[in-house]
Amino acid sequence: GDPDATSRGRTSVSVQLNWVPEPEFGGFWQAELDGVFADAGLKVELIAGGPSVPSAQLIASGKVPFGIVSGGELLSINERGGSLVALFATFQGDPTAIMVHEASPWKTLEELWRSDATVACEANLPFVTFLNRKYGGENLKLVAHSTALANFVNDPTLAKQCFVFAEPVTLELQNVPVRVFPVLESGFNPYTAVLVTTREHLAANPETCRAMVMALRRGWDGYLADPTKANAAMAKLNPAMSVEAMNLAAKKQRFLVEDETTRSHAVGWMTGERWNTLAEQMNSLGKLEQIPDEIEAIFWQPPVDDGPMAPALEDSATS
Amino acid sequence: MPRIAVAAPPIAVVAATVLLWWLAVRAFEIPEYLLPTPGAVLEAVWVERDRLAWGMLATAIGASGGFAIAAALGIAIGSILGLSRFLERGFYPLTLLLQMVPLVALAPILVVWLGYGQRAVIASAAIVALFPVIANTLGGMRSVDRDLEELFSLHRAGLASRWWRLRLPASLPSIVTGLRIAAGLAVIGAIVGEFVSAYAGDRAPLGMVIVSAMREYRTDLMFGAIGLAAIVGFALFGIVNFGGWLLLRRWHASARSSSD
Amino acid sequence: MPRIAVAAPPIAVVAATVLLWWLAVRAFEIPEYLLPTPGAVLEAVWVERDRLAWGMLATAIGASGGFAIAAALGIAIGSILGLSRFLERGFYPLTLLLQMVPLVALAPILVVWLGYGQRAVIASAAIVALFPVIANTLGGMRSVDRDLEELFSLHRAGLASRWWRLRLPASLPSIVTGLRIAAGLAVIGAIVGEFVSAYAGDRAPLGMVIVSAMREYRTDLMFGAIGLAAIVGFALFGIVNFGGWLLLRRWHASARSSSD
Amino acid sequence: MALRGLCRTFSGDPPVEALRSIDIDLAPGSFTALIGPSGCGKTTVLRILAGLDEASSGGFEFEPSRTPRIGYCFQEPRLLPWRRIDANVALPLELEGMPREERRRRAGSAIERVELGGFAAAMPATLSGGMRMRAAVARALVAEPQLLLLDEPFGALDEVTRYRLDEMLHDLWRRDRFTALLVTHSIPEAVFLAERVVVLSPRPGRIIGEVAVDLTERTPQVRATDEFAHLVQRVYRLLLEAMGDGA
Amino acid sequence: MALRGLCRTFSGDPPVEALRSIDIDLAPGSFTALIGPSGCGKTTVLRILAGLDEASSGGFEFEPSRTPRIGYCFQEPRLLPWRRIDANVALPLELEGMPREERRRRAGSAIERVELGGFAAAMPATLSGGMRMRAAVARALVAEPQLLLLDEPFGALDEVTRYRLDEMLHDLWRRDRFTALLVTHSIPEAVFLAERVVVLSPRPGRIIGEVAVDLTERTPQVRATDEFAHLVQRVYRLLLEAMGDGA
Ligand SMILES: Nc1ncnc2c1ncn2[C@@H]1O[C@H](COP(=O)(O)OP(=O)(O)OP(=O)(O)O)[C@@H](O)[C@H]1O
Ligand SMILES: Nc1ncnc2c1ncn2[C@@H]1O[C@H](COP(=O)(O)OP(=O)(O)OP(=O)(O)O)[C@@H](O)[C@H]1O
Ligand SMILES: [Mg+2]
Ligand SMILES: [Mg+2]
Repeated sequence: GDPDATSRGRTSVSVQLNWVPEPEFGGFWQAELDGVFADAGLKVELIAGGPSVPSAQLIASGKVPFGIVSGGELLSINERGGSLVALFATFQGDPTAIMVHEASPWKTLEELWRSDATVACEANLPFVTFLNRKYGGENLKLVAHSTALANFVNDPTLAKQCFVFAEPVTLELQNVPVRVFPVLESGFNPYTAVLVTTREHLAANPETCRAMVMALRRGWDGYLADPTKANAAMAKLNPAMSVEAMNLAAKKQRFLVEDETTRSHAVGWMTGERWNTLAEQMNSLGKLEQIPDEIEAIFWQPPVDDGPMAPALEDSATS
Repeated sequence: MPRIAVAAPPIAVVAATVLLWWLAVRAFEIPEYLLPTPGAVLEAVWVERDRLAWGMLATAIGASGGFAIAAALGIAIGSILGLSRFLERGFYPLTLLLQMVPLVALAPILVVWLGYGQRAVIASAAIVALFPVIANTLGGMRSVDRDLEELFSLHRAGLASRWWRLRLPASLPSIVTGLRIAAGLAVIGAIVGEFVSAYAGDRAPLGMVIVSAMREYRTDLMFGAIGLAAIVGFALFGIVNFGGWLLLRRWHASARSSSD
Repeated sequence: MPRIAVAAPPIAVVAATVLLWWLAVRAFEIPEYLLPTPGAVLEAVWVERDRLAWGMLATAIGASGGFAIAAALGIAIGSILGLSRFLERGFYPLTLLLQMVPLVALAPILVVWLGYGQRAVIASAAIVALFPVIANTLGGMRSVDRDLEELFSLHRAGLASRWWRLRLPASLPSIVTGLRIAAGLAVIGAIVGEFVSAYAGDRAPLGMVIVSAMREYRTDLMFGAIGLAAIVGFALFGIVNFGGWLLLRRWHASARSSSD
Repeated sequence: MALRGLCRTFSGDPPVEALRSIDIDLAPGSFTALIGPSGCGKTTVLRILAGLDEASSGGFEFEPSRTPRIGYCFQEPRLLPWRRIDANVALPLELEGMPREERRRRAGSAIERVELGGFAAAMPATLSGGMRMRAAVARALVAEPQLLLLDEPFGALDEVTRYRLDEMLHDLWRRDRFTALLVTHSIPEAVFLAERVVVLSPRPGRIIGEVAVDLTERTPQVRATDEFAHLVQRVYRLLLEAMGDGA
Repeated sequence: MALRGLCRTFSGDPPVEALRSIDIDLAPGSFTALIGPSGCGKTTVLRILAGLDEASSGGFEFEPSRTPRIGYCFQEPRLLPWRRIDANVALPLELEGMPREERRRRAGSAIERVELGGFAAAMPATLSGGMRMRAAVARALVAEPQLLLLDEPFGALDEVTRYRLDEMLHDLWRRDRFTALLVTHSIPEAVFLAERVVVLSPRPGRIIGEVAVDLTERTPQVRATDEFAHLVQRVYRLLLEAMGDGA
């Protein structure tokens, strides 16, 4: 860290996360701990979210300058009066998955989806409609999805929506063997955990946005190299998740964060092609009325070799 | 009072509210993902009418089932606690506990016991609506005129007779208030119960419609579904009011059609 | 009655409940992920005591703030609706509506207006707790002895004087019942408000602890947090009871230390 | 102030005709007693005079002056159960906005007057029936009303106390000369206090007759005089007659 | 049945000593009247006899037989406001488990007896004060009690109706020979009805004296006899004396 960062005056910004502190936000904590945010002239406040926290609306309405939403959410909310711009996509591969008990008969997602199983998931989410389109799913019984794991553990025939690095890890540590079917294998792979801001904020504070993205990239690089420091910090803030669980989760999510794209560009790198695919898929699923004309307009990212991070003081103050 | 005068005030107030809502959306340019216009809500309800009608039916069953259970159990428990200060002190806090446990936390247990679907929804509606009935029944029982109690003591009336002939009728005004509260709570209890324990699909209850509309930022559909759920609540509320009026109009001040 | 006799029944019942709980977990071999043992819950609370203490403080502030607002607003609104049947018919349903809109649906508007953290939590606690206070205040106002109203008419008492000297004291027993209900609802409203607007940091309120514990499969911690929230509710409930007793003991049947 | 052709029928099934064509003049400073069988409409007359009920037809004429300050002692005590006796008695003063000290003084002397000294701080529920009723009388007197309406104020008192309070009331009336209308079931009380006794028939109440009381002096001793006994007898006969043709 | 050395002090601040060392014998089939100043503890005696209150010291001795069936007419009507008059009157029968038809018949005749015929279907709130009180008397009489406790039952009635109901009560007592204890403020009523009039002192209530009433006949005409007037006078003097030394 930089001891007299505050005396030099840093731009205060806050980030609305969409869940409580856990490895999916590792880059943020790493950037904070390594002083990367400070170097970038940022004073970042991370605000935890939860299953019912209206993160997307808060960001879209300008209450917070930055936040985490999913790609699908970004497209939906923009169609209803929002103007969100994606800056950084944490996951190249969507961590959304369906888990079943190890002892259950289903060996693939397709098998499961064609069966008459009971699946606890957020019905009507694009991926569910996508799977229905692809595999039928007429016999499937969809039931309410809640954050609680108890029902899944108790019912060996239940399947449940999850994040590959979250619930399965928890269950593994509790010796409940599960099988996990990542949804992306079906061909539906939206950006998840996308850092966004509003178009207005981006236009008024391009330097702050740039500094934020650059810092986050470095944060993630550091976290991928060694997550233990950040995990320890996050575990302090999240009484329900142990450091071991965080370390395990960090390991599991790694292959979703890194791929050829990130290796050739940077962590969090997005392509217009991927956004376009998502928009088209959502449109054909009836979740989006029109595909945005200019797909580039919904995401913005500074080039990889954009020089050293510059202090963001010339931007109008944001908080 | 002519019938029109009974219906006019709520209709006028509802109309004024809708107008204010519409004006607010226009004036403050509230984006659709926060608050839709009344027109958009109506349109969404019309477009999705089939699905919403089924949803409303399911939610109505859940809410009224839960309401009925809460009413019966609440009056029974309140009456029993009213028998002695000892019972009251011991068990009243326990019944309060039930109200303070978030449904999401109870849901797994409910689902394990009752399975997904209507039964768990009815149970959660009942749990949420129970305490006000207990509290108001107990409040009523505790306020029974001591002089009338003496009349019954004098004739050595048994507990059951005293309850049926004295305490229950004397507590009715208070119980009706409790049931009014329970009517609204049963609806919200059913909706929240549906969030955590209902079946999705074509005939999904309104709670499911609300969550999925919420996830898609379809505020128009969401508020439409909430409005329909509220209609269920108003119907229950109306039934309570009418029943209370029938039982109380001949003798109690609260049911008189006052001079104003 | 000696002080010990007041405290004994609830303690006995709580002890019996905990014992039953423990026995049930043993006897039916209820797995921990559904229902932990009392011991496990206590241990989790002890291990996380620092964080939970801060969480409890935050939740207590949210719940009591919401409770205070609901109490003040509810008594005011109930009293105003009590002025005329016309107002009652027009606005009573509207106040009911507030109770029937799920908080998650209101959350975006609430949080966007009020910002993060405590203010939105207080608002949601108030919204959830408001209606029972209104309903019971109105019920009390409607039940004021007509004969006493006449006494005040005779002396041409103004509205304010009549309210302060007649209607409010006469409605107190009913209002206290409403506040009892509001005490529990304010806690659940605060918890749900925290689900919706939780603010980060190591001083996370209990609602956040509950949410993350749920996904992390820590039922022990979850029930511990719920228990602590319930203690906040009991404290509010106790304050209401004590206040009600102070105000009513000299004249109302409900506050007498009865013969049993 | 006067009532002219007052009728009152309570709607209901069947409707109850309580009063039929009542005419009463209440000259300022006069003391009138109203006597009649139970349920004949005496209370209803008082309520209409106080503006608490409305005539079905006919009605009343005021002097062109402002409406008078009324003291009303209802047939039941009607005390506020949450107030001590002194606060109950002081209520009319409180509603007038009188300062606390003055209020306390006056309430105290009204309480003394009805022989409730020592119970100023008691709650209504701890008093006997007769004591509660006396507190209600004190409340009716405390504000020095111009029109005093008393509905069987001393019905729950023993004869000795009753006589004493009758005398107290008479002295007060002599001093302040308020207009008074007293409903009572005690004919000697009516004769002792009133200048005029009006007798009503059974329901529907009509005026059967009046007895003018022209006692020169109203000391306790007057009760033992023949003149007094004679007046009591006249009222009693009128009442008997009324009940004879009504029942 | 008898009361021996009955004392009753109500706790409070200050405590109120209501009764001091009361002895009363209630022989089976006797009719006793209790007279005393307002607030002297008459109601308290009745409540203790009925088991609604407890003596602070002393107490009462029953005949070794079973506790009697009590009819109690409270000082206020105490009707259940949600019941019609007939259902209110029938309440004691209902609590005894009597079949509906029989109940209705008996309640009807009790209502007739207190001259409330025509108001059987009325709600209590629509009756006048005297009518409500009469309904309460009907309720006390309806179950043919063995011990009848009456607390100023006719205080709210006009004299003519009151005389008629006195006679009704006397006839009933002559017929059924229940044990009766009557609290009244009307000395003529006490003398007309009771075999013995007990006079209490002001609070704390002590027995000041008793007057045995040995009228041979109790027709309406007896009220006009000298013997009657003499008895009334004796009770009145006792009462005056009581109040003289108490107040
Ligand atoms: N609110 C009411 N509704 C219907 N009837 C009523 C109402 N109030 C009074 N009555 C009827 O009007 C008649 C006269 O009642 P009121 O109270 O004036 O009698 P009263 O002369 O005061 O009798 P009492 O001496 O018994 O008090 C009664 O028959 C009663 O039943
Ligand atoms: N519950 C109570 N608490 C305290 N004091 C009481 C209570 N009940 C009665 N008293 C007191 O006891 C005394 C006697 O009361 P009681 O009602 O027996 O009088 P009473 O002879 O019936 O008078 P009245 O003729 O006015 O009805 C009164 O001074 C009263 O203040
Ligand atoms: Mg009357
Ligand atoms: Mg008495």
